[in-house]
Amino acid sequence: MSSNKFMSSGVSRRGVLKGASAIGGAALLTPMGTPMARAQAMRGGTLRVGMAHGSTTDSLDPGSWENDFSIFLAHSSNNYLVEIGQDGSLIPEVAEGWEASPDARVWTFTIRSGVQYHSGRTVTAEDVVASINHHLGDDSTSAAKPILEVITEMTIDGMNVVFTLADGNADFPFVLSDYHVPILPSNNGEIDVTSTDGCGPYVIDQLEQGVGASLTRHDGYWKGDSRAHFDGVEILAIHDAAARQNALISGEVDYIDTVDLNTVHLLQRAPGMVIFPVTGNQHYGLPMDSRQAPYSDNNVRMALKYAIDREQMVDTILNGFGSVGNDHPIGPGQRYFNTELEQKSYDPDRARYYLQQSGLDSIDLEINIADAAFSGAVDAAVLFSESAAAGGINLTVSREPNDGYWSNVWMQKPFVGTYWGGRPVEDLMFTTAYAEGASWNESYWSHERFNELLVAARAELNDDLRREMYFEMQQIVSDEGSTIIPMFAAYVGAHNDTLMHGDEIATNWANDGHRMTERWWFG
Amino acid sequence: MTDEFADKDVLLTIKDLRIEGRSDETWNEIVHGVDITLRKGEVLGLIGESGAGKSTVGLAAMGFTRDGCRISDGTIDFDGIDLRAASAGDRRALMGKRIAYVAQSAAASFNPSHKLIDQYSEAPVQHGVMGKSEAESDATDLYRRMQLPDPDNIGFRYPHQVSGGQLQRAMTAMAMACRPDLIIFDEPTTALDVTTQIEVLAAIRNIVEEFDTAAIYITHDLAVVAQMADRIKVLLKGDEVEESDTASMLSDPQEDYTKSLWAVRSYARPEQPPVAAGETPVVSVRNVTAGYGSIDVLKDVNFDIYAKRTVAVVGESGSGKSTTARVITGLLPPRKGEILFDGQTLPSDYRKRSRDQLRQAQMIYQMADTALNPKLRLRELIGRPAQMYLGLQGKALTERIRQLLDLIELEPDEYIDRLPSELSGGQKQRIGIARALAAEPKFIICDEVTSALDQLVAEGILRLLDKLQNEFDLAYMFITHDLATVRSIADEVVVMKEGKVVAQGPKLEMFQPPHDPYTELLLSSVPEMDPNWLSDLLKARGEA
Amino acid sequence: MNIIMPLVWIAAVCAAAMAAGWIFRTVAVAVSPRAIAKALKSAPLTASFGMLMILIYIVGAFLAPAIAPFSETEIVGREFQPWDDVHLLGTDSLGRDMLSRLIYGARNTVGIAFATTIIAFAIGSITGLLAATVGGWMDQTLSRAVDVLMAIPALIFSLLLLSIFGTSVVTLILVIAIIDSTRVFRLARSVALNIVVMDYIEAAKLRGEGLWRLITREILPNATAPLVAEFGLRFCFVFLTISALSFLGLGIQPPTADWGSMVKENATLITFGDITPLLPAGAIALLTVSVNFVVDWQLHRASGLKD
Amino acid sequence: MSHIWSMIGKRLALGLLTLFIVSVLIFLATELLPGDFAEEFLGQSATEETVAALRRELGLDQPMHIRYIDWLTGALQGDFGNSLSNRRPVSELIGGRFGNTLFLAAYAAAIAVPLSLALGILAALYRNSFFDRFANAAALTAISFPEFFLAYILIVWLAGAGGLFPSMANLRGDPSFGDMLYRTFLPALTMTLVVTAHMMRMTRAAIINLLASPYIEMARLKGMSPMRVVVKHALPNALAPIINVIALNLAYLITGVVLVEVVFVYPGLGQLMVDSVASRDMPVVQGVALIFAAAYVLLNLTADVLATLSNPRLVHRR
Repeated sequence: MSSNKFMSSGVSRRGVLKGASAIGGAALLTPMGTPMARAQAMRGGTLRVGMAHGSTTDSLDPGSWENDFSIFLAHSSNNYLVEIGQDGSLIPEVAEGWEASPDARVWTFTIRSGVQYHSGRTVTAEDVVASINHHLGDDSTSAAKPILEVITEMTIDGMNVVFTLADGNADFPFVLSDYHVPILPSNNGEIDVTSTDGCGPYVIDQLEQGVGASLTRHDGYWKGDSRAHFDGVEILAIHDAAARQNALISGEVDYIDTVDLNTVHLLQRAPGMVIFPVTGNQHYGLPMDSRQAPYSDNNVRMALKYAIDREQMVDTILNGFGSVGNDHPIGPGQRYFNTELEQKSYDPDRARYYLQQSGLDSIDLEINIADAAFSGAVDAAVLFSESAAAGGINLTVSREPNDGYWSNVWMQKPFVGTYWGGRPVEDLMFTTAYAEGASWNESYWSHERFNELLVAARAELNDDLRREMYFEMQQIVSDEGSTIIPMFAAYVGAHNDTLMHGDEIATNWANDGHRMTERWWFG
Repeated sequence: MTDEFADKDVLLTIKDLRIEGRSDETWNEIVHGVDITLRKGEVLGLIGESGAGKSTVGLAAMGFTRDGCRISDGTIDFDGIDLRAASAGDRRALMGKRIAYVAQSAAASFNPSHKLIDQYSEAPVQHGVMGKSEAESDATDLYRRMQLPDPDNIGFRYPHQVSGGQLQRAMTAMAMACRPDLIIFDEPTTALDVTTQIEVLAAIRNIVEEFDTAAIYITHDLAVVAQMADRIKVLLKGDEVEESDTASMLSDPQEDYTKSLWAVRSYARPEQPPVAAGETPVVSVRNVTAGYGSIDVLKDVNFDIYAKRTVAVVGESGSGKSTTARVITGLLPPRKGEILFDGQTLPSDYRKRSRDQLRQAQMIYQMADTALNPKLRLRELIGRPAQMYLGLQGKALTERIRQLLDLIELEPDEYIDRLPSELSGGQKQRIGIARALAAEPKFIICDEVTSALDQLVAEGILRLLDKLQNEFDLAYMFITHDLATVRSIADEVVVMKEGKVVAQGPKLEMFQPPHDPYTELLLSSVPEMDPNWLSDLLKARGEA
Repeated sequence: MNIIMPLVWIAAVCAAAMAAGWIFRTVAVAVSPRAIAKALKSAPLTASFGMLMILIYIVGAFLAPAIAPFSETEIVGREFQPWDDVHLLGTDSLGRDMLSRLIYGARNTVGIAFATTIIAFAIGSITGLLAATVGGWMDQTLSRAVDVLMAIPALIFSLLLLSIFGTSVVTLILVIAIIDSTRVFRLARSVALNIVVMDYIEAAKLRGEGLWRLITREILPNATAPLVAEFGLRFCFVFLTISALSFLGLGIQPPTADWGSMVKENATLITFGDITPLLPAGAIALLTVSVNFVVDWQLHRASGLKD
Repeated sequence: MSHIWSMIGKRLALGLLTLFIVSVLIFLATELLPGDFAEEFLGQSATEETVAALRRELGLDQPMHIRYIDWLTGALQGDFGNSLSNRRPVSELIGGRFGNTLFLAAYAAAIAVPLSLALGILAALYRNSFFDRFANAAALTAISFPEFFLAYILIVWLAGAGGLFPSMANLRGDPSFGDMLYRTFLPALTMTLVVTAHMMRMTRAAIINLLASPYIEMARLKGMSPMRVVVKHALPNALAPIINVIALNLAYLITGVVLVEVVFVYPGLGQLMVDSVASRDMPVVQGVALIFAAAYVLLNLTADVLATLSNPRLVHRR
């Protein structure tokens, strides 16, 4: 296996270790794109989007981006080194291509020349380094700091940027696709976090945080006519689910994200309405603090895992827009999804059995949860409490204020709710939330074998071996982990039927990988 | 005098008027068939105690009933118009224009939000009699005739900027605005001081005569009606008692009830022996100067009150009578001077007085309505002081309450659990007395206790107070502006004016000339039954 | 738009309500002791209707477990089932029986609202009467404190407090009660200011009565009419506050059924013409109107106006 | 008139004191909230390191009283600080939204005040009639619906597919005044429904309260029509309580409509306040709270001045 000629056998494996524009020019995206659809794509119109999130306290600092409004806006006005394609593959964006050393520790990215910012300047290697450095260092407050900290050194060599990592990481280009890391213009090695300038498809004309943004197409966009078909984009923050629906029904917006799942079946009946569900890696979980009794006893955890009615949750909480989870965070669409794992289902008798194994007839537990954890979280907990009763588990639901949930409840109380948008690769997901001592190991879970496998798999370049390792890790998390993952939730948006998109839809994030402003058009 | 009007046209005919009032969700008849015939320019006096239906009948003469009343039978014919059959709009067209009304309290009946002259011109302008500017100049003219001060400008004041007597005259002027054929005067001088009353009576009489307006003059004061009316009709509880011309009614009343009304003024307290030398007064007011803010309302006031004696404090409103009472009770600590009780100095603030000191001085208020907590039953109203000061409980307390009710001549079984709202005015005032007695005090302040009552009822109260004084050796301070009351109950009199004592001494001395000029004015202003009294007095004063 | 039909409906509903009120009054007069019957006889039809409704709510609240076909929390079907024979009013967003939750909601909602209002009135009227009776520095201190509290918008204030102290039912009741009590304070104070100038208060003071007795026996009984009227409105506003708080994610703890939260939980349905969320909202509205009809009648009686 | 000026001066001084105490209270409350700005801002993705770095950067590691005094010193000099999250000056952040809030409040008040006065007067005039009872019941029904729910109902009726009005009060793109009125009609109508009942009932009660007065009887006895009696004679004397209740409701229109703002996506102060509380953005929370408190204080003061002016006894002393 030659390190620089490696080609993945799996579809989405393609171009991880080495990526490049196949031919360049107009055919730039052909291999990964959707040629049929693009042929029909038409220029024009102003896309109006209603987003469920967006707060007056949002900022332009990429390290602070956390809600879909910021992320959506970021992808509309910025480009990244690497794009994740609709099929989950890596597509070179600001980086023209990359190459890794055999141990996957040293990565060389070549910066595309002639990529223009809205201000007219072109992207330099210095900009790239500055954009990444923004998230590093002692004073960094960036949310991307933990994932970028693997970089120990960055050097510039003409249009190349060489990254040296602490450990080998076969998935490093995926890391650079993270939404926190757009390529921004720099000055003296620093980016300006108050500027809206970027090298993406649309120019931000007007931005009022928490209210909305107006954008117009970036004339000098390097991708030319193949992308960014709208003349302009209007993004509105509409927090209230009913208000969002009403805006769509009354034609005041063309697209809304996060449709209220309670009534999505009713929305479907409205004329000219298209419901747009995307099942990706987003999953909802109920982490238990594995250090604290009774959750330190795996029998109790197993009892709870069998006392939850996953089918009912998908039906009721997701209104069918999603799939059941199997207590591990890897989605069915991912490369190494364990297809051999037995699916757990609601079985109060087995729950009782496990409870008896830990020497109990019944148990009283409390879950602290808020809808901030995920939409419908409180209802899900109520459903859980109803189904768990049959297994001898008396679960009291304590609703917490949404406000302050993440700092005061999550990872503070022993049994809570959580959600994960999912990560494009297994390693990122496991490293972030399941590795021993990880900042976001929300169940304070620690498993020796799992931790060994995690490090080994990260640098393993043999695909089969890697698959085997990830299968085992999923098995471990599912049977011994301390997080109940009852469901994978689809991203459900809705739009009117004048809006068109390619045949394939990205599943890594909502809103076509948050790149719909670049990929969609009016028919 | 009836003959004087015999050949004039009949203006108003009321026949068999019956009016019902709503109480306890049922309609009860409160006026049982009254007849009135009134000719142009004639003044009819309607007289009777409260509850007799005087005002109700007077208003009915306009075709008007108060909320909660209705005319159930009879006819009201005003100058050929059947007021009962007339539509509301037709009645409104008459009211204010051809029939006008002068209310008892001008201060309450003028709208506080509008200037006098705007209220004057409202009726003429709205009824289309004259334009706004014409009405205003007419107002000035009438104000002048009513002898109001500064007639050119007084109309541009708000009601609260004008004194009570002036307001009453302005209201009479307002009633005259459309030169009506008939005016209903509803006790127009009852709320006024005697000295002011005379001016108002004179003004009213002049203007009525000048415009030859017919009037119904409602009052409970015989002496007043004697000055104003050509004929008098006496009502009792909604029934007619009798009617005749003023002279014969005064000299020769036919019915017992009328005779008893006439007899009221005859009550007089027997002469008391002089105070023994060296006796300590129960209460001494010494060199008291007191007031609110920077203004002195009382200036160096001195007087004593002895056991079994009644001191009447007289004067116009604003003369400092009630302030004196507030100083004695400790509600208003004086700036200078002191109050002695049985020779001991009392703390000037009531909050610093001992419970026993509080018990020894009690007060009876003018308005029983506001002096009795409307939500408490008599048992508690009377029982509370006995319970508090004397520590009575349970049976003993009930027994004491019953005794007190007996003392004030109310049947204990019937009244002990009533609320104040279930009592008549006189009964309420008796409860006020019982409450004061319950404390077993030595001294009682009676603040205008009879001024809100009819004469017959007032007389009962005075007799009761007198009886109790003898029984319990009480000392009374009697605040009043009514000299008739003074004459009947006082042993000594203190006359106050502008915060100063202008005269004081034994009653007999005070009622004997020569008087101090102010006392003279007060005394001469008390109306007398003589129909010519007002004319003579005005004449005398005019000459003086 | 057809404007006739809704009007006909409104007229029909009004007529039916008045008829129910009339029947209730007739029956109530017949079965009550004489003194009460006399008072009841005077009740206008609106007040009779109000009393009937309040009675039904109270009965519903007390007998909820006996009346409700299902339990409050049990999931008995799919979510948002339409109305049918089993689930007369359908099911809610989790598949719980709507009718049962409405009935249990009476118990929880009315209970909580009642407790809240009682506490608010206890605090507000005592401090208000105290301020008016004692006057001086006491009045100044209390009034200024209330000014400050009222200057902070109620909803945001309760949001802050609930975020600080948590969202248990007890905290919820206390927080709403304290914020509400500032409004009661103002009313109680202004009413009492008119009473303390009465002669009977002066008489009681001169008698040497203590402050507590002065307030409870002499002033309070005379301030009840306006306070009761305010009680009627405040009582109903508690539902709305709870509903608004649940809109912000801070209402009653699930799975407890309460009308305010139920409106919020099902509110989006109205967008699609499904009237289910109107039921809890209607339950609140009906109670509000009923309570205020009765209060209006009592006020009218107390005012002594005779028309 | 001088006593009115002195009253205004005294009340303004008291108002400033109120504002000061409000700012202390709000500051303390924000401090007591679980989590601080750094934790909230970084949210689910916070790590200890980044939280500490952010606190250092914003001076949140300073003791509480120092931060308050810093803020107060700035505020006294007219500098209300910058938003912690997006570093924009608070005055700029609030400015536009305050305008929006005032516009909507004024719009709603322009409908609600005349409407409730008219309804109140008519209800008093035809008291105990069917009209009175119906208006009363309708108004009570309106206020007993949670306001967000009222908003939904109005949207279903009047917006929706092919509806008369937009379901969102979107002010983006500098609309003309007329256009603004059109776009914000539904939120204004919702708020109107919320406040009308209270004002109407007070108007009715205040007028009826006076109808037993001797001067009302006098007006009737002067043959004035019932309408004139109510409007010319009762109303001017009932103004004080009515003005008070109007002021309270206007204050509510400014400070209490966060839910209406959310449902109609209207960028007003309420939403800003709730957002800032959620993120513990103290300078913004303080700024908005002070505006709300000032609005309350000023409206109350205005009400008292107007009530005084409406009473000749207090304007024209003897």
